[in-house]
Parts: sequence; structure tokens; C-alpha cells
Amino acid sequence: MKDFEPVIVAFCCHYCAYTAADMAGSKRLFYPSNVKIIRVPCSGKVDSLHIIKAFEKGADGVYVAGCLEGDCHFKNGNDKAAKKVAHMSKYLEEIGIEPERLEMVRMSAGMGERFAQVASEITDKIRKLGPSPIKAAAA
Amino acid sequence: MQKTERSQTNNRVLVVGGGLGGIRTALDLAEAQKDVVLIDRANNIGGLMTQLDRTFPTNNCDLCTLAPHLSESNRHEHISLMAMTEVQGISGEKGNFTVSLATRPRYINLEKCTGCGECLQQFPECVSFTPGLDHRAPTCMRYPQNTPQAYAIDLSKCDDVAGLVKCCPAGAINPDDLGSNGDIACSSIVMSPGASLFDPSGLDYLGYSENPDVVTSLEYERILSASGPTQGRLVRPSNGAQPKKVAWIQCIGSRGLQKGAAPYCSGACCMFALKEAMVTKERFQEDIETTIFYMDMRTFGKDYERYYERARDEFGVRFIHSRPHSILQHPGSDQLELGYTVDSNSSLQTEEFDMVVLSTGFKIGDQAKELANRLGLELTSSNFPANPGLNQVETSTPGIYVAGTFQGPKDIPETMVQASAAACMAGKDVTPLEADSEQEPLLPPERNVVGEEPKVGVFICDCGENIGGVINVESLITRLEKLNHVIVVKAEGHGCSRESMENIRQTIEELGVNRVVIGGCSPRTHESKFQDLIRKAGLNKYLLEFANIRDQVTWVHGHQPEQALNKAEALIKMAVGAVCESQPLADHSLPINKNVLVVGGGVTGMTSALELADQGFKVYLVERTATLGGVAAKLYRTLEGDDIQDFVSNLIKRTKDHEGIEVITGGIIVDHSGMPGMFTTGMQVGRQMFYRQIEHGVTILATGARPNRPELFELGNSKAIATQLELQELIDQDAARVKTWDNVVMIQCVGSRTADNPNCSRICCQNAVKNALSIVELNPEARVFVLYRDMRTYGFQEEYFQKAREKGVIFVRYQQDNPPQVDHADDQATVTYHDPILVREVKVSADFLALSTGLVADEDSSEELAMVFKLPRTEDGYFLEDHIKLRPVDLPVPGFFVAGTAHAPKTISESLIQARAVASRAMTILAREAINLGAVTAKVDSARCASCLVCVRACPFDVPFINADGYSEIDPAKCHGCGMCASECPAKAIQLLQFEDDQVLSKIEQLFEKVVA
Amino acid sequence: MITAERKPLEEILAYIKPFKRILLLGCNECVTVCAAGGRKEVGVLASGIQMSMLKNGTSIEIREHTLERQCDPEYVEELLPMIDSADAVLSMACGCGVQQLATRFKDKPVFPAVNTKFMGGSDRHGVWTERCQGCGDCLLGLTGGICPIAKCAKQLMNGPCGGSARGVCEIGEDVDCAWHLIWERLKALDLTEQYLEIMPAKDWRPGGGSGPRKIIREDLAE
Amino acid sequence: MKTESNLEKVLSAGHLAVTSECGPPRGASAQTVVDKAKYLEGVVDAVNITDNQTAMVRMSSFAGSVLVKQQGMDPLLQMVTRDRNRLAMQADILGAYALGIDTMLCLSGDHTKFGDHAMAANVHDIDSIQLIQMVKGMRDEGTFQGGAEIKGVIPKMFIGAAANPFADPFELRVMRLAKKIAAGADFIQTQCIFNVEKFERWMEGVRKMGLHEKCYIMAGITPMKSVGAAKYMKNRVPGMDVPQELVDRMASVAKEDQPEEGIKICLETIERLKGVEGVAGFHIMAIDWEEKVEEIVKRAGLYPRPQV
Repeated sequence: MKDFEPVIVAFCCHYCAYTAADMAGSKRLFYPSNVKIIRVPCSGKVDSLHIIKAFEKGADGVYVAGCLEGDCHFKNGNDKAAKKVAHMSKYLEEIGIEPERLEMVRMSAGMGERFAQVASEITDKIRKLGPSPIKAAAA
Repeated sequence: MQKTERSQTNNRVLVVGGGLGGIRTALDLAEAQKDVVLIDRANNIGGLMTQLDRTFPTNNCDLCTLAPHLSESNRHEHISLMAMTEVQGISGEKGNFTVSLATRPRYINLEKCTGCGECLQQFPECVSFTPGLDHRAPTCMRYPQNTPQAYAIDLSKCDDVAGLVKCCPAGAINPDDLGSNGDIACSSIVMSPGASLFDPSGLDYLGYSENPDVVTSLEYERILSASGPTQGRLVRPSNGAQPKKVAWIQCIGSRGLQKGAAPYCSGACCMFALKEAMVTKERFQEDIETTIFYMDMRTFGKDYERYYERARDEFGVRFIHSRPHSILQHPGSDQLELGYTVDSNSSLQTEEFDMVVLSTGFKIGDQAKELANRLGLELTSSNFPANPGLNQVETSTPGIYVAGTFQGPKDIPETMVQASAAACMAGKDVTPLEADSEQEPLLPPERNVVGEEPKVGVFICDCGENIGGVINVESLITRLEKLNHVIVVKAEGHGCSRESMENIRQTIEELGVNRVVIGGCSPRTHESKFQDLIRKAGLNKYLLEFANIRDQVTWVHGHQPEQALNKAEALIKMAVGAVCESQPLADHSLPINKNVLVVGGGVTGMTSALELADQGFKVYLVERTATLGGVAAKLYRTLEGDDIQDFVSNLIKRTKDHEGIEVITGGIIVDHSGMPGMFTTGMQVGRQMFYRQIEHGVTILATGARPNRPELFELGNSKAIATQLELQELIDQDAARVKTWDNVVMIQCVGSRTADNPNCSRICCQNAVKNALSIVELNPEARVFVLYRDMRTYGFQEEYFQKAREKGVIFVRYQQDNPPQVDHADDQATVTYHDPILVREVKVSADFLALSTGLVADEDSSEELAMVFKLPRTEDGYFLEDHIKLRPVDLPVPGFFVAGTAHAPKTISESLIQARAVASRAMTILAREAINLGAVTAKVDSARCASCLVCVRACPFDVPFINADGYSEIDPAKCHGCGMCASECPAKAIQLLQFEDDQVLSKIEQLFEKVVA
Repeated sequence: MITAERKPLEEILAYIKPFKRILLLGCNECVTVCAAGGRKEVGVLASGIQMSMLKNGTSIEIREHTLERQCDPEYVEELLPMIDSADAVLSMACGCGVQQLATRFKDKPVFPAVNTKFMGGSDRHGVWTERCQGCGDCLLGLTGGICPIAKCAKQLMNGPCGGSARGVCEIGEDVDCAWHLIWERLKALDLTEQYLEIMPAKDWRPGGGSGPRKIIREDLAE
Repeated sequence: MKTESNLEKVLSAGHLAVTSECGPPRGASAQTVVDKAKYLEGVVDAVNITDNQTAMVRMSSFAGSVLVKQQGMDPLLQMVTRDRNRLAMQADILGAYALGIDTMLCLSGDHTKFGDHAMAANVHDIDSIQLIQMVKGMRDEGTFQGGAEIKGVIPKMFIGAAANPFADPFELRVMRLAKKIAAGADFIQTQCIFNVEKFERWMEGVRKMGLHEKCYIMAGITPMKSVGAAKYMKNRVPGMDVPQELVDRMASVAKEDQPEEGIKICLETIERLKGVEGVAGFHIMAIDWEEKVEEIVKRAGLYPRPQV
């Protein structure tokens, strides 16, 4: 699949990753356009159902980006998000979707470089994995 | 130069210095409905803190915590911000100052600049940078929340002025900018321009100027920082290799230890070094060794001792009690050799390190000194503004107040406290503005859109070249026009310009648009602006979605215009999907009860009460004992010599006489309900335990701490053994007896910094110094021995410590595991201790043994109050503030504040500062007619609720509860809007408004519309 | 409360393989509380099934619905308008609910999507522990309010076996020794004398084993 | 005398009794049982035949006991409540007594989790104390547990129970013994004793309640074959208390000398316990090392066994 362009959903916490994404912008750090951000007030707001629906609708990859350990504005939303991601990864495996397509990442608002780097790495990874089996089956 | 008259009225406060403290002062005043002019020399506000990587004791990145304060200060209607501006001169007096200001040219029109950075891209050399460690710092906008959100031009470095002007897509560059001079009238002035850091270049033996691997602690901070010159990679400046061994040397430029060093202690460097060492260890674990060379570890702040213990015990930071005397680099070696001696061994030790960090202290720089002179402020010998009495924020000139490191060396929490206290003082000199009189023009009524088919208007900014330069906005519009529910798509140039905003408003009104999508920059910076716009167009402000097609599309996919166009289309489609699901929401607001409840009738409580009552608020001051005065009533003099008895009795008299204060003694709080702005608190009063209720808008806790009296060192078993508190009474009341003493011993840290009570009591070292000085004054022949673990005479107290040493007071260090031994007779105490210099036991027969027993939290009252008010406490029983750094006197429950020793041990003048700080914080609430709580709150659908308690348990703030009907209930006034309950609810009974499931799922659906039909 | 846990997806898929239209039913009682079969899990499972089907090249129509309580007939009546358009019902309720559906809709295949586990309660957020085995003859009054039948791995009624160490059962570090707990509690209540009494061999009849147990309240039963 | 049991005779005559054990094979070979038992002939007063020890399937304790009896020796039938309900157990007791078996040990048994049938149900219709009660009821009242009368010959079993002085909670251990005695235990075989000091403390409690006068307490003794075995027992076997000093002592000698060191430790233990008031005998569990029992008994001065 040479011209495969993955579609990746990134649930980004308003206080860290979303700001980091803006910062990547103001620093003009290029990264692949495959990542589409959905802003949430806290990564802890990301619902298992939203993650699974993203895959059902055709996402090739999903990641949740929350604050660094101990930095959550709401105390522990980032840690809760990480647990949900781990739980849903197992479920994806049951369904027959590579669990690597779902990931939790952490960064602070100042980490524009990291945002761009994560976006590139995850895009590369998903590109190598190929289209999601769901999308492939539906096509 | 233009000469402009900036204002006629003087009903405002001038705040000089836009660092953290200045921002806090300005925000406090503005929230109390008072006008402020905030000026700063630099291009942007933020000060020193924006250069820090992480801050103690939370070791968090501070960008995210500071940023909201910065943008808040820019938006605030009562604050006018003037960057690149300095004070030239002053005339007039309190209530009516005239200050002349000079503003340097920025060569950029702030009204037009969008912060796009095109100028920096094309003419990097002309855009002025802010000095970091590296001259090639990537941008002069040090961080994304920069305020003002604009660059500055250094015209002297520019060869092609015409080219530069042309490169700006917004036409904001104006080479003819001359800057401006002008006068401003104001009633009071708060000075918080900050301090400078000691420059160690002059100290040859440290090799700072020659050796790149010797850095100051701030430079090290920049190296660690993700936004610093190395992007957070810790490397040796000399060779780019990762260091394996790093040493910190404390007290550089402080405590009079070096040539040119200040005589005082800089107060913050010990914690600063601990933080850097811990962060370093945290990142590199076993790969790196960290060593701190110190004189006294001064971790005297709230819970700081614990931090020190963690550094030592959990992180393995090594501590050496020594003052290194040289840093050498031998020819051919790339290692730094530290030479030092330790207590028990007089021979020279050496050890090699890869990097050495100099913990440089604060000093008043020439600019600040000159500024103080221009204002006519009296200065101390160290060039800090002299203050006339117990109120640290006052100066020799009435109406001019100081805060932050300009007042004296200190850390961030203390700066924040002083900043609020200064706001309290300065605010007294101005009258608040009628909240509604000059408010926004009348808004049209909100159109009822419920039940209407969504009619979405999409407005796309090209933001000059920022968006339009990468994607073709016209073809984007063509693609979007076919979308379901979209009735209009328009390009709007610079959407945030006045003209475009007006166009958008007209389009909404003319076409009956009932949902709006803005395709442009980030909602973080512009959402509220467009919310206001659609509200003016008669729509509820929550019927808006943002598609961030600049920061997150064109700026980052400039190399792939086609993909950028596709992504912009996708993001806008998602926004359209979400906005169709959005519903009008009401901001929650509550009316404010303007009464204040102050709990605790010590000096702190009385001072808070008086400050608030003076500004017209009704105060109930509840004291559980029968009398006012608290612990201070037992004190006689401060270290600086102020008469406390006199002060306290004056304060009591003023409090009792004040019309606005109702003093309730013998009052015990028993119940409490309500929400911020409308609390009801019940108490039992007097011997009859008569029950009464008080309604109030805010609550201030000033319940104090209790003098500790542990049964250690034979305390209580001999007349010759007593606490420092008792000693100071003897000194004042029975000088004749004190004069007869030949030998006096003092033991520090009695019952503090122990396993039972791990924190430092903060006040004891200066107490010991104070009493020791009094004793040698009464009897110059007396020999006073102070046995200590670390002398913690921080800040200006250090000078008294030095004075005591000069007067012959003997200070001997002891180790916690080898404490002095005490034997007693009825009128004598024999103290045996290990002398680390003599390396042997020494026995002293003392006429008096004073134990520095410090303070402990008053468990009785604080535990009960914590339960009644549902407030958290620290492990050792003090009330726990909301944010240890930035909100040190705000409690986590909105509407509650803490001051004085109920917060942590502190001196009287420190307590008084907090007393004024809480008054200021309280006024930020009391000045409003209502509290707006926003609309992003969780809402329970009781028909679906299974009462499973998941929300109750998931909420980080304990807001949800199962109500009398048996369903979960979430009080919108308390909800913080994180949405964790919504995401965990197994019955899908909770929605977080503005981020509802339908909105999120609709975004997903729109994104994949093509993939699965 | 009755606790349950979702079955492996594979097993669920095998049940519903022959069908085209499925009614996926949650229950808003116990299984919601233990995060096994409420509205949210229904949604998550529906997505999982859809994706698995799609992957296998088939498709299925899933209608999601959650009843207030599947074990009561009146609530089940709510399904009348939708039951005909389903070929089979997949229930995320406990065994009680599944059987209620099977009894009511005689010609409709009904499958369980969860394994019903035990009667228990939550220790903390996300952790549930068995507390009762429904033996029908409660002896908690004699054991300090801690049940050795539900909590002792050997259901010992007269004290801890020799495998109890530091309050932990020999079965594993995460299992408390029930008798250790009972003993601590008896001590706290000053009832240690009670321990010395030998508890006689238990009459297991009230615990069932003679067909479904029944409770009939004469004053209420019609 | 309550029974015809040889063990009861030895104990009631005031001799220090000696028992040892023989684990039936995991196969149907009678010869294996006979061979193992032979090592113990004339050396002990009764031979424990274990019942699906460590929850692994083995030849039944009942059959093993019969085979030992056939050799003219005195078997001690072990019975766990894990595998059978009260009907099956009472039936076996009748059968065993009919075939000349008159001594038994009542246990609850290791949990199935530890064996090779972890998936099996743990029956535990009754617990070990209730089993003791049941056996005593059969003997002294002549009734089944359900209340009906036993017809004809009544099984007169000498009833043993186990005690673990080392398990937690320690303070409950003496009381639990008291409960077993109250239920009807005639003799006790304890868990292997390595921590002698702790055992002595337990015995102190036993004496304080006068339990040693109501029941014969036989101290459990196990020789350690190697330092590996010592460590295994210390760390892996639930309810065992092996002090670190013993492990170190085993480790301090060369590998080939370790068996002898183990036996020395065990002899020292026996010697010390002989002096403890209330210790009525020794139960020597030489796991997979039955051939050494004779040597131990002889070197401990417990040989020859009294004829009563």
C-alpha cells in the first residue's frame, strides 16, 4: 500500500498537549498532517466509548495526550486516561485490531518539539502497520 | 518624541514590574474592580519565572500554571498593560501621584500584530531576543503564552527596513515608531520590579568566567528546560557531553561569604538547588551523581524540610557541609576539581566534577536602585527599600508599596503573598468602580434557537499569509459549501480585526445563522473574543466551535499544501458536526453576600478584619477563647526590635472599636453550609453555648498554631530549663535575673525536624539569635552557646546572626543522631555536646538552658474546622492551600482563605503580610455582584443514573453526591469541569456541557464520513 | 449486589454468528454498578461486535437498549415494540436477567454476554470482592460480621488452618485470611470467648441444591 | 483406654511415642507401599498414611493403610475433609475399622490450588474440627453425624489432629488446639518444628491451659536433606517457620556433608524437646527420605520401641 495515508485521532488535553500543539505551530515545526486533534478539557474526559467509536468509524490510529505525571490540572485525569487506554488496548486485541494502534502519550504545554515528534512517530508507526483492519474490511 | 497625556483621573494604581508578583497585584486589584496600569521594562511580562524549568516543591513545569495568569492579565478590562516602559520621575503624594513614564519604541503596532512570526522567519537578526543562556535562542517569544502576544523589533540591527516592513502580512511593522513619554496620575504605586542575581564573574577562584562548565543556577535551569537552548537535553556547555557528576555550591553572593557578596541570606537558593538536583536525579537516575556543598540547609518553608529529606533519602542527593574554596581545571583535563575542607578534618579534600552550579543569590541591581532613588525611597545598606515598621510592604513614602524580591530576597509563594498584600494596601487609596456603570454596551436578547434546524455559518480567516499563504481559502470554501446544515461559508481576512468581526456579526444577523464555526487560530487565545462576538449578534455564546487551522494546520504543514487543505477541511467539518449538536448554555452565577467571617482573633485575624472593614465590608471575627491577641500577646519584641505588646494592644483596641467588625469571643464553629458567595456558618457562643448563625460570602481562617512544648531535654524539670518563649518573657520582665547569668545554652530544633514533627518551625533560629543578642546586651560578659543543626536565619535575619557572632555568641553545630545531653539540678543545667571543630565532647554548666521548641499545628481547632469546612490539611495538621506556589493563601474550597500560622509557622510580620494578602484575595470575590462559574460543568440525567457512586469516587474534587432522591447530583458551583465523571459513568447518565458525547462523537463521525458510509 | 464480567468477545461472537439482527440489552442495576453491562458497556460491546463482524467480512445489525432492571417482568415488557425486529437477544445482565428474557420471549434465542460472578461489594473504585455465598443460614452474628463461608478458601468454620501467615491466606498474597480478620474483630469487640465455642457441622440445605430456592411472603404473594 | 490402638497403648504407658509417615504412590503398585513401610518396621509405633497429600492424586489412604496393616504394622489413617462429604467419610471410617484400622488423623487438607487438580471443587462439607467431632460421636455415642444409631460394631478410632504452632495469628494457635481437644482429639501431631523457641512458647501456652494433660502432643520433626530443601521449606511451604540461622548452618557445610548436618539438627531438636513438659512423642516426617528414620530413631535414643 504505497499511497496509504493513515487517519489518526489525537484526543488532546487543553492544558498540555493542545497547547503544545499550538506551540509546535508557533515554532513552525513540521509534522505529518495525518493527526487530527480533538480538544478535551482533560485527558481524563476521554471516554472508552469515544476511543472505540473512533476505530469503528475508521481511524487507523488513536492516541490520548495528557499532562506529564503529577501535572494534571485536575489531580489525576492523566493517570486515569492511561489506565483507560491500557484497558481498551486489550479490547482492541480481542477484536483483532493491533493494540499498538492505540497509545497514551504525555507532555507539558511547553513541549512543542515533543508534540511534533510524537505526531511524526505515531504516524510512521501506523503507516508501517497499514490501514486499520476495520477500514480495510469495509473498503 | 510624542508627548501624550495618558489620563486625567488618578483613581488607579500603578504597578511597576510585570513579573509574577506584579501580575498578581494587578489581577487582585482588577478583580476588586480597581483600575491598574501595569508597566514593565521588558518586551513582554512574566519576569524571572518564565525562565524556570520546574519549580519546587511540586517539581512541576510552571509554564502551564503561569500561563493562565499571563493571558488573564492581558484580557482584564481594568488593566492597561504597557511593556517596554519605565518610570522617569514622580511627584505628588499618596492619593495623588503624577508619574512620568517613557516607553521605548517596539516598531510593531500591537493592534495589528497577530504574533505570526513572519518577521522572525525572514529577518531573525532584527527581532530582538530575550537573553537566555544561548544567543541563538529560538525566538524572543519565550513561550507560547507570551503577553503581549507580539514580537519586538530591534531596528538598530536591521539593514533592510523596507523589506522588514513588507514582510509583515498584517502591516504591523512601523519603523517610524518613536516610542512615547507621558504622565500618568495615580493614587498609589506598587513597586515589584524584582531583583537581579549576583554575578559571580568577579570571583576568580570559582572560574566562572573562564570555564563554561561552571554555570549559575539559573543557567543550569535553562539547560534543563524543555523550552531552553538545548531543548531540555542536559549537556556540558564545554563539550556537549552528558555530565556524570554535578556539584552545587550554595551561598554564592549571599551571607557575606565572598568579595562583593550581600550580607543577607537569599532565602530561596537552598530549595532551588535541591530542586535542580532532584530533577537531575529524576531524569538520569543512577547515571548521574549530584552533590550539594552547603553551609546551612535552609529549608524553612512549608513542608520544605520534607522536600529536603526526599532529596537526600529518596533521590540520593549527596550533601557536604562545606564551603569549597576553589574550582580548578588542570591542563589537559576536562574535569573540574573542587577543593574543600570538612568539619572533622582540617586537611584539604578534592573531588572532580563535570559541572559545577553556583547557587547565586539575589541582589538589587543598579537599575532597580536607580528606580528607587527616582521615587525617593529610603534604602537600606543593601539597597532594599527600608520599611518603617512591622508592615513589610510599606516604604518610607506613604502610598508607595513594595512586593517581591525588590522588597527582600524570597521565593515565589512569598512573592505571591506580598503581591496580594501590596494590592490590599494600594487598593485602599483608590475607590472601586461601579461594576456596571461603564460596562459593555447593552447586548441584544439571546435568540431562542432550540428546536430550529442548525443553520451553520462558517467563517474562515486567512490570517494574512499565515493561513492563506499555505492553502487556497477559496477552494476550501467551495468544498465546505456543500456540507449539511451549512448555510454560509465566508473568507474573512483577519477574522479578529474590528472590520471582520463586524462583517461576521452582520452575516449572522442577516442570514439567521444559529451556529457558528470559526476556522482560524487557536481557541485558547481567541475563543472568548468570538464568543463575545456571537453574543453581540444575539446568539448564545456556546453555539460556537473553533477549527484551529492555523497553529495546527498551516503553520505545521506548510510543506504539504494539499494535505494542509485536506486537513483544514476535515477540522472544519468536525467543528460543523460538533456545533450542530451544541445547545445554548447558561453561565452559572451566584449573588455574593458581602460579609466576611474571620476565624481566629490573633494578630493575623485582627489585621485581616481591619483591612476588610476599612474597605467597607462587614466582618465577623470569631475567636474561640475569651480574649483577642493569640500567641502574639505573649511576645515582647521582634528581632528588629519592634514593641509587640504595644502593637497588639493597639490592634485589639482598633478591632473592638471598629464599627464594621463584630467580635465574637468564646465562639466555636459547629456547622457550615452553602457555596462561595453565600455561606452559612453556625457557632456556639459563650459559656451558655448559645447557638447562632452567620451568613457570609468568604471565610478567612487565621486560627494560628500552638507553641510546642515537648518533654525533651528535661523541660519542666528545672527552673533553669525553659522554652525560648519563656526566656523572652524573662528578658523583658526580669532583666535583673538575666543579668546574673554567666553561661546560657540554647538548643535548636527541639521537637522540630524530628520523626514526630518532621518540618522546620521556621521561627526558632531568629528567636534564638534575638534572645542571645538581648542577653549579651544585658550582660556583655555572658557566654551564650547556641547548639544548632542548621542556622536558618533567612533573608535579612542573617545580618542579626552575624551580629550575634560578632558579639561573641558561640554557635555550635550538632548532628541529629548525636544530640546534646542535659543533666539538671534545680537551678543549673549541665549540657554536654560534641564539638565538631574540636572533635570532642564539651561540657557546659549553664545558668539557663533555653529550648527552641517552635510551633505545632493546633490539632484541636484545625482538625475540627477542617471537618466542618471540608478542608484538607497537611500531614502535620496545617491547612493545605490550593496551589503551594501560585495560590498560597487560597484554600482549595473556593471562598476560603488561610493566613498566619494556621498556614505554617511564621514570624509576626510574615503573618501580617498574609493577613493583608487574604484581605486582598477576599476582595476579589467581594467586589463582584455575582460569581460567574462558566458553563463547562457536568450534568446528571437522573432518569439514567444508577446511583452507582462511580462519579462520587471518580471526581478529584469530591463534588458529586447521592441526593435525597437517590440520584447523583453535581453542584455546578463546585464542579471544576474536568469531565472525569462523565467519562467513567457506566450508565452514560452524565454529560459534560460543551464537551458532550454527541459533540465528540459527531466530530469523529464527520472526520470519517467517507470511510464508513 | 450481583457482580459480572464481560465474556470474551470470541465466545459472544460464536453465539450470535447465525443471526443478522441483534438486540443488545443492558441492565441499569447491578451490572451497571460493577461496570459490566450498563449503557456504556453496551456501547463498547456493540462497537466491538460491529468491528469483529466487519473484519470477518460479515455484518450485523445491532440495536442497543438498556432496561432499568432485567430481572423483573414489568421492565422486560418494555421490549415488546422492538423484540420482533431482532433475531436474537444478547443480554449484558446477570443470569437472572437473561433467564427473565428467555422466560418471557419463548421463541427468541437469548444469550448471555457476561459471566455472572458473585454477590459482593466494592472495596474501592474499580475493585469488587465476594462477600456472601447465600448459604441461607447466616452465621455472621457468630463470626464478628465476617463470613468464613464466603471468605475462607476452605470454608473453615472453627478457625484458621495452618497456612495462615501475616494475615494472608496460603492461597495467595491478595487473599486475606478470613479467620485472621474474624479474630482481630472478635478481639476488638472483646468477644474472643466466642471463638472457643465449636461451631457444629453446617446444615447446607438452606443454601440450595434442591431446585431454585423460593421466598414467599404470604401477605404479599397473590 | 478408649481404643485398641497400639499408639494409644504406647502413649498411655507413658513412653515417648514415635510415628512416621508413608506417602502412597501415584500409581496402583502395592509393592511400593510395602517397600516404603518396611523401612519403618519396628522403628515406629504407627505409620501415617497420607490422604492425597498436597492435593495431588495418590493411592487412597484407606487402601495404603490396609496394605500396611497386612504387613503386620500399625497404620494411621489420615483423612482430609477436602475431597469427600460427610457420607463418604463416615463410610470409609466404617470400612477401615472393619479391616483393622483403629487410629486416624483428622485434617482439612491442602487447598486444591496447590495440587495437580487445581480445577477440582473443594468439598469442605465439614471442617477438621467437625470431623473430629464426628469421629468421636461415632465412637463414644455410637451414632452417625446425622443422628442415626450405628448398627452392630461401632468404629473405635484413636483420634488424632494436627496443629501448627507457627502459623498466624500466633495467639490463636493454643486456643485452636483447645478447640480440637474439646472436639475430641486424643493426640496431636504438630507441624515440623525448626523454630524450637517459638514451639516452646506455644507449649507454654498449652501447659497454661492444661491441654497437655488432656491430650498427647507429638512434636513434628523433619530432617533437612540439603540447604536447598531448607530454603524451599523456609520460603515456599505455607505455615513453615525455618529460622535463617538453620539455613545458614546448612549452607556453612560442604554439599556432601549437608545430609548429615540436617540429621544432626534434627537430633538436637529431639533432644531439646524431650525436656519440654507436655511433649509426648515425636512424629518424624522424612519426606522422600524414609530410609533415614531408623537411623534417627536409633541415634535419638528412642530405640527399641516398647512392646505394650
